[in-house]
Order: sequence, then structure tokens, then C-alpha cells
Amino acid sequence: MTTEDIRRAQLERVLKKNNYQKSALLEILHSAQEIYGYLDQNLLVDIAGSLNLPPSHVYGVVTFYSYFKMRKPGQHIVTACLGTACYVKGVKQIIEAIEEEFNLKVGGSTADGKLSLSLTRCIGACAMAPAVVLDDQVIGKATKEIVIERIRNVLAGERDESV
Amino acid sequence: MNLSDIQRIAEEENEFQRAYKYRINVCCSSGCIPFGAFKVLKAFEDAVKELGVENICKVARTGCVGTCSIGPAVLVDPGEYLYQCVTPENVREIVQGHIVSGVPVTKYLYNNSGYFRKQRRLVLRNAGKIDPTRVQDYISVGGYFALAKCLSTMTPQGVIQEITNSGLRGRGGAGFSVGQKWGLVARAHNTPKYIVANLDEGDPGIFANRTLAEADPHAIIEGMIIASYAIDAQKGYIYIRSEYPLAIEALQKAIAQAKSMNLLGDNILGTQHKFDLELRFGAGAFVAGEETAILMSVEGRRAQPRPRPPYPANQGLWGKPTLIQNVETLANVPLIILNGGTWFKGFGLPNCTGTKCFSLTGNINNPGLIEVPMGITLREIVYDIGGGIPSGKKFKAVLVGGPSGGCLPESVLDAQIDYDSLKRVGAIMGSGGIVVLNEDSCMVDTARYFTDFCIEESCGKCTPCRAGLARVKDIFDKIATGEGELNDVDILEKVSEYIINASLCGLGQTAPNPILTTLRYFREEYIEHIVDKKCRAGICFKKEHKGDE
Amino acid sequence: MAENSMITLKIDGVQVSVLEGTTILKAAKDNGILIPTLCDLEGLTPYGGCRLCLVEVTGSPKLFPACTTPANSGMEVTTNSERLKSYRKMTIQLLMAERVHMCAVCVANDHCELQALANQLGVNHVVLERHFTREPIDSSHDFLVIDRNRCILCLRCVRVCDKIEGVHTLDLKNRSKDTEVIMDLDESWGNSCSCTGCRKCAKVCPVGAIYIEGEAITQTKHRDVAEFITARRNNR
Amino acid sequence: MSTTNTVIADCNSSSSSKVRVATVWLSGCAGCHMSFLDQDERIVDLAKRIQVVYSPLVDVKEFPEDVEVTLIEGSVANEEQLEVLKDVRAKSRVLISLGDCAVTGNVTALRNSWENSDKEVLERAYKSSEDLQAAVPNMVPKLLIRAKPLHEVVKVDFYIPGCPPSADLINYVLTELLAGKTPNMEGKAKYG
Repeated sequence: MTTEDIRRAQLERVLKKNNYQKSALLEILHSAQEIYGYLDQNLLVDIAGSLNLPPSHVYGVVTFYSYFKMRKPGQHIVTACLGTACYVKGVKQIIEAIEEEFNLKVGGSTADGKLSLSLTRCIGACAMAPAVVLDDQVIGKATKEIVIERIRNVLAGERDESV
Repeated sequence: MNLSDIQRIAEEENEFQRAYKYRINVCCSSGCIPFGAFKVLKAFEDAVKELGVENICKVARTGCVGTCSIGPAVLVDPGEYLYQCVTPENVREIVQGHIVSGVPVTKYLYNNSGYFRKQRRLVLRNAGKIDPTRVQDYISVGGYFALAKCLSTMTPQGVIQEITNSGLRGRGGAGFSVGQKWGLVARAHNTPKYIVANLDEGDPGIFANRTLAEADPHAIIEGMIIASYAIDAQKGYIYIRSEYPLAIEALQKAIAQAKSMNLLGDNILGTQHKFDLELRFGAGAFVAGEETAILMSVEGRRAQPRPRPPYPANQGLWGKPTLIQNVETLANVPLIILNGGTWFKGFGLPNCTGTKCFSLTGNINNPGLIEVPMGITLREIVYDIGGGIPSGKKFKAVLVGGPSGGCLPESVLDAQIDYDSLKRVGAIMGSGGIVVLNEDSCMVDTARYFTDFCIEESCGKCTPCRAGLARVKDIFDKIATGEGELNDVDILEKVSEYIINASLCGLGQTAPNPILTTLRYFREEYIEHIVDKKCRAGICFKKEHKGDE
Repeated sequence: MAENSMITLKIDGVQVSVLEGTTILKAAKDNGILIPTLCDLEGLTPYGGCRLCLVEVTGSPKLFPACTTPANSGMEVTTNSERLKSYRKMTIQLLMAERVHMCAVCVANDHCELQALANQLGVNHVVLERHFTREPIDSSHDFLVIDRNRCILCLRCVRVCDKIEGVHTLDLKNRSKDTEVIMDLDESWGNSCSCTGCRKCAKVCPVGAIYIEGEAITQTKHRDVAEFITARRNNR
Repeated sequence: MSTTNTVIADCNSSSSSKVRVATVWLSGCAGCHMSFLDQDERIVDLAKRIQVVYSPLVDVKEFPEDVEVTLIEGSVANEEQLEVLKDVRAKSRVLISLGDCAVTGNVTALRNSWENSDKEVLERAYKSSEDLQAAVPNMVPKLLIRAKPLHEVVKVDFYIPGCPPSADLINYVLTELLAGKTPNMEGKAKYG
């Protein structure tokens, strides 16, 4: 079986588990994004067909919720929290520093596809603001120096040992 | 399973725990994990074994203690000794001193009695004290007794009556009487009925509900089952942000435990009552926390609110009567049932009973999750609990109620925490966020930041919120780049008033609050920006940051 | 059914009797009081988005959209207070400022509901700075054209496509100010597999956002098509 | 508004002098001026009561002081017009936006959708659509980045939208003003 077949089988299991219910669309999209990494057009056609939903409805739902991604993300993802506490504590400067250091823009990836930068509205880590998430790991009370160093380490292929 | 089984489990568990002289609670919530809570937990387990005290000392993984700024936090019972910023390196020293020698290691203790003194922990009664992954822990502190009491000795009407008596009001923001709401759904004719528990805490700067779910998931579930009995619902959903993996895990585990113990499913505790519970995941839409939008989202659609009437109590999920309740509200329910509505009225104010959880953040000495009785003043929260402003800076404003709350100055710090008083000064209870700003913050920029947030999160359905906020942003952009005119202040006021009154849902109806409160209390800063082209905090008039996705 | 009973309410001081379940908008219209609206269209599911039909109900500080609020017995409704008038003007201004609404160069000039309401309500200028969008015009379909720069997001087209034609080619993408009407998976109209080319979207569009190439606008606009079809279906 | 009206009423009462009226042509197609002339025989009555002191229709080079009513056609699209408009506003008691371009920007504002529209529009007009000697002329005043309706730059007293505005409406507004009344614009405006 190819990777594609395995993934499709995984998706099929999720669909079955949800009884092909139209109302489970969000759950299915969550799982699909987990399986495939992002949601591309073909996948959406597939899901729409399986649930017997109009494609425009599925597309509308995917684009409404900011958690769903339709573009392939970079190998490593750094997400800056733009919650109030982080904003007040100057996360903006950290974002600018990352943009400058790694030559990418918010919402985009570096040219080599190794790193993407995104923003999120509050990860609930407000007491240790400003917070930046690097590949599922929260960097609390972040400064631009710490964040850039951690990103460099991750890009250099070192395992992050600080947690 | 029935009531006597629950009692038996509680007794067994208490018996088991009494065998230990000490209990070390390691906070493993989202606030402490990034600082190495799991490593600390492991270190304690190892140290206890190595020092041969595993028979008198139990090491437990718990939820949030509430002091998120000093993580990882470790609580040692008896005596509630709170250790701060524990590292795997000093674990052995603590065990050696506190457990083996019986002398608390003072140099690592969190020495701040003020933080807890004015708090009153009802909803967070078990947070940091029990292991959220063990249902026995919850039962041992009286968990599911309230459910058993309802099912065995109370009628659904009786339950609703008790809740009505307690004066409990919805904690999700609007503050509607909970008893009344349950009554409406109970009286609705259509079946089946549904319950949706709202854990879509989309507000930036707020993490109270997440912490509750991480620390005490069974309290939420028990509250829901009791509600389902009162209104005769057979299916419930907990709608939770997908950004909360730990809370999701805790709830999933708790639901599975409840199912296996016959606390969920058919014939709950041997009675006729039937209730099933599922998690539904949000996907990053703040508006989905709105009452009608959450229904759309649970149905797998775009979370666009719809006008009320018809109210969800009559026509909610799939057109059926639906009770929508914030999880904090639900966590109060077991307490009220166990102790009675009159007991609950002893907390807070006569017309606003009980407590409220707040995430206290921003430029403050003791950030964290707090629970305070209604009626406490903002000043007490900022200075007594929060410990004031760090690094000798001056207080400037406190934001109460999330992105659509109000920015309040020093002069109204004596306002009480209750729905009406907050409204009077221009803020809202919202879902419970308090962010403290110091003199380095620009109020125009703050209002602009919240407007940006609300624009980003507007669903786009109604004209005032979608088009109105976008034009408000244009005006802010003008002011922040030095092109503002005095007339713009009047336009801001006029458009804000219109958006509040004409918008479809709570998001639009409250989105201009930060604008109106900053105009009310900090108008001179707007004038400075416009006339003198000056930003006293030095934030505006810089190169524009095009950050938002 | 209980819904067949008549109820009595006051609209602008006039006592009117309507069937229970009737919306305030319909109750007013049936009694000669026209409340402005852009999203509502008889025959389609009420939407409540444009906020033009907001009315005051005595005893409540809130405003209610007349198109979705059912008339209740004993209700006292005000449809045209000074406050409502100023809010309606603001709504029209915001819609005109949101995208490119330049009547002189629009296909729907003189047959546009937004233009007509602006004229009727006396919105003779827009105080707020206008925003100029730059969405490409999609004319890939054989005869249907969509110019999203003129769209006011009333969703009549989406609803007529779903409810009346029953294909649901159209829906919305994104949210907030970036909300747009899409076909299937945001494809160009010419590539849409599901579109039947029934033209109903063009017929009900209140403005010049969806139109038919080479056809006079007077030929295209038949905004009562939904009402007509729904009535026929109900009779059958 | 009340002060404006008294001013005009005052002028009116002294029958010796006619009311000084001006018309200005900014970025527009002159259609509004055509509509002004389209008042037909009513313009004869009007001429008895007003004196056109500045207009593209008369040969006066400088905008005079103390004008009672100025009608402006067209949007503000370049820096020269910006200056002109400010000057006109300072010298006029009542300023009327005449026609859609003055009220909304209309056709002239369609370029606002483009980023750097001031440059792009010149490129398009003088370069990409020309085969011979394609070059942007240097005597054109610098374009503003957006073409603006008048009220985004100066205070405007009355608005007569329309493309072109109806001659009847122009006549109505002027007649009312000359009679010392405030024109009631409700329901009379007509865009497009």
C-alpha cells in the first residue's frame, strides 16, 4: 500500500466512526488535517462526496475556521500568540525579529519550506506572556533572542532538550 | 452502580489516601508544563522512592493551583505548603526536608498570603488538589454525590427550584438566571432536548475554563448530567477549543471513566435517566462562543449566529430545545445541589451570588487564575490579589471582560465585580479576563488592537459588525499614522453606538466597548494623537506592522 | 393547528390582525407599511443579516429584525422612529462604503435596491471613507457574470440556489470583511459542475453583483421568482 | 446652516445686487455643467437673480472673494485640484457637491482599487495603450493616491448626487437657497 492508500484508509475509518454524519464535518476535517497535514482541494471533494454535502458548503466551513489550513505548512512551525497579555508584553517585537531573521512573512514560509510563521489568538498561556509556540512546544516569557536561538537549533536539526 | 457504590468508592479512596501522611501535588496544567512540570513530577516520584518514603508520601499529578507565574508549582499537604518554580534539581532537597525530616523547606516556598486571602474557591475547589485523571479522586472529595442525590431524592422540578433559589447566573457573559433558563428548556414541548456546554474560550488573555477542565473535568460532567436530569435531555455536547489539547485529553478520559462507571449512558446509577455525552471541537473562531453560533458549529456549519427569537431554549440544535451553558456555570451546580441554594447565596452579593473565575494577566506582579466572590472590587483584585504593578511602573488601566470589555482607569477601580456595576462603568463580565496595563500602554493602540481582533473574528453576516468595524479600523489607522482629524472622534462614537445597537449578536453588540471606554476615560490621548501627533507611550506613528494573517 | 389563529398587534399605532407566526415585516407589508430590507425576500428562509428592517418593540431596549421576529399578540411595534431612520442611513452608508458601489457604471443602475433605498432614505453622501475592493470579475460562465465588488452579502443568491433550485452551488467563503460568495470549491463559474444555469441568482440579486451577459437588466431582474415558486409548491 | 441662509436672504433683500454664484470643474466629464444648463428656460429666471462670477462657462481666471454659492463638479484627483478646492472653500459661503463624482468619486475613483493607482493609471493611459512615443507627460499635476469626494477634503453644505444630477434638482436647490430656505433633500437624491 502507498502512503496515500494508508492515509485514505485512515480517513475512511474516521468517516465510518462518525457514521458519515453531516454534522460531524468539523470532527472529520480535524482528523483529515491531522492525517494529511493540510486540507487540499481533492481531499475536500472527497469528504464532501462521502458526507453527501455540497462542495461549496465544505469549502465554506474550512475557510470560516482559522484552524484549518489549505496550504502545505513548513517543516517546522513557529506560532506567535497574539493574545492580549502577549500583545501587552510586546510579542510584536518578537514577530518582527523572526520575520527579519529568517526572511519570511507572517502566514508564509521560508523559501526552502523549512519554517513557517503564523499567529494565533491566545493559547491561554497568558501568565507567562509573551508566548511563542515552536512545533507544539510553548516558549513562555519569550524574548526575541531566546526564540531565535531555539528556532535556529530546531532548524539545525537538534532536538529541543529544554522541556 | 448506585449511591451506595459511590459512597463505597469514596470511603475506599479516603482509606487509601489516609495511609499516606503526605501528599505532593504537582501542578501539571498548561501553565506549568512548559516550565518542566512533567520532569518535576517524575523527579518527585523518583526522589520519594529513593529516599524510601513512598509509603507515607503520595505524589499526584494535579491541575492548576492558580499561581501560573511561579510554575512549576507544587503543593504539599497537609498544610497546603506551596513551593514555587520547582526544578528537578531541588526536588530531592524538598523531599528530604519536608517529608523525611518533616520541616518545610522555606527557601522554596511561595510566600504570598495575599494572593489567596481574598479568593474564594468554589468552582476551583478541587483544582490543584485532586488528580484529574482519576475519578476516584473526584469521588473521594464528594464528587457525584450531588448527582446521586438528584436522581434518588429530587424531582427535576426540585432541582430547577434549588438552582433558581441559589440565584446562580450564567457565567458565560450575559448573566441570565440559570434556574429560569433550565425552566424554559424543561417546559419546551419538543423532544429530544440537548445540552451544549460552552468551553470555546476564544478570548485572548483568558484561560479560566481551560484550567477548570484540566483540573476538574468531572465537575463539569456532573453538572451536565444534573442539568440533563432537570430538563430531561438525553444528549449533550461539550464544545471545546481544539487549541486546548490537555483539557481535551482530561475530558475524554473523564467521559470514558464516567461511561464505564455507569454515570453516563442508559440507566444512570440504576435509574431510568439516560444521558450521553460527546466532545465537539472548535476550530479557531471566537464567534463560535456565541449562543446561536455554537449551535451552528456543533451542527458542522459555519458558525454564523442567527437572530433570536426563536430562542435556543425552544429551537436550538436541529431545531430542538437546547440548553447552552458555560462550563464554569455547570461546575457550580453540584455544589448547589449538595449544600442547597441558600448556602450558595451566602457567597457574593444578594442579586449576584457566588464567585467568578478570572484570568489575571498583563503587567501585574501575581498573574494567574483567581476565583473571587462577587462584589469584590477591582482595586482589591489588582492590588491585594495581584500585588500591584511590577518594576515600579504606574497603573494605567485594567481591561475587564475580554476583547469586548472595557478599559477602566484608576478612578473606577472601586467598582464591584457584578454584572450591573461593571456595565455601569462600561465593561462587561464577559468570560472572565482581567488584563492590567501600565503606563507603557497607549490606550488608542489598545482600542485599535481589540478592534482588529473583533474584525478578524466577526462572522461577516450582519452589516454593522462586518462593515462597521472595518470602517472604524480605517479611522484608527488614520489616527495612528498622524492623519486623524478631530471630527474622527465624533464619527468613532457615532458608529460605535450604531454597531452596539444594530448588530446581530453579542460580538458586534460589545465589540465597540473598548473604543467607547477609552474615549470615555482616556479621551485626551485621542486628542493628543490627533492634534499634537504625539503618542505618550511611544507606540503609534511607527512603521506599520502588517502582522495579521 | 394553532398557527391558524389570528393575533392582533399595533404597528406604528395602527391595530392590525395577522395569522400567528407571521413575521413583523410581513405583517407590516400586508397592512401597507413598508419596512426597508435588502436581504429579505419572500419565498426564501429569513436571514436577518442586513439589519435595515430593525424595529423597536415597546418594552424592550433591544431592536429586532422585522424579517425574523414573529409578530406577537399585543406587541407594539415602531418601524420608523428618528433613531431607526438614522441607523438605516448608517447601514446604507456602510454598505456603500464597503465595496465599489458606483451607480453610474453599474449594470443595475436604476434597477438596484441599494441605490433605491439610498435615494429613498436620503443618504446623499457617505461620511465614512469608501473602501475599494479589487476582486476580478468572473465572466467564465456562458452567460452568468459575478462582480463581487458590488456584492452586499445579502445571501439571496445562496439561499435561492439552495432552497429553490436545490443544488447549493453557491455558498460563502472566509469570514468577516473577507466573506465572498463562491461556486463549488471556489472555482470559476464556468468550471462549476453543479451549477444548472437556472439564472435565479441573477433574478433575485438586489444589486448588480450577479447579472446575465448581453441581457437587459429589466429582463433579468425578477425578484419575485422565489415567492412564486414557493407559493406554487405549497399549493400543490 | 442657519447663518448661511441668513446671508443669502440678506443678499436677496438688497435687490440692487445679484447673488454671486460660481461653478467649478474638477475631475469630471462636464456632464454636471450640461445638466446645470439643462434647466432650460428656468435659467433665464435664475439669471435675473444670480451673477455667475466664476465658471468654466465664463472667462474669469481667478476665483473671486465672497462668493455666496459655489457648485463643484468632479472629484479631487490631483494636487492642483486639492489646492483649488481649499481656496474655493475659503472663499465660498455655501458649497455644493454637484454630481456623483463630487459626491462619491464615481468613475474617477474606480482607479482607487489599484495599489499605487496614481502611477498605474498614468502608465495605462499614456504608455501601455500607446504605440508611438509612449511616455507619461510631465506637465500633468501629480495625482493623489486616491481620487476623493469633496467632503473628504473640505466641509460641504449640500449634496446633489446623480450622473448627471437632474436639472430639476439643481434648480430646486438653487431656488430654495435664493429664497432663504434650507432645501429638503430627503427622497430627492438620485445616484447614478
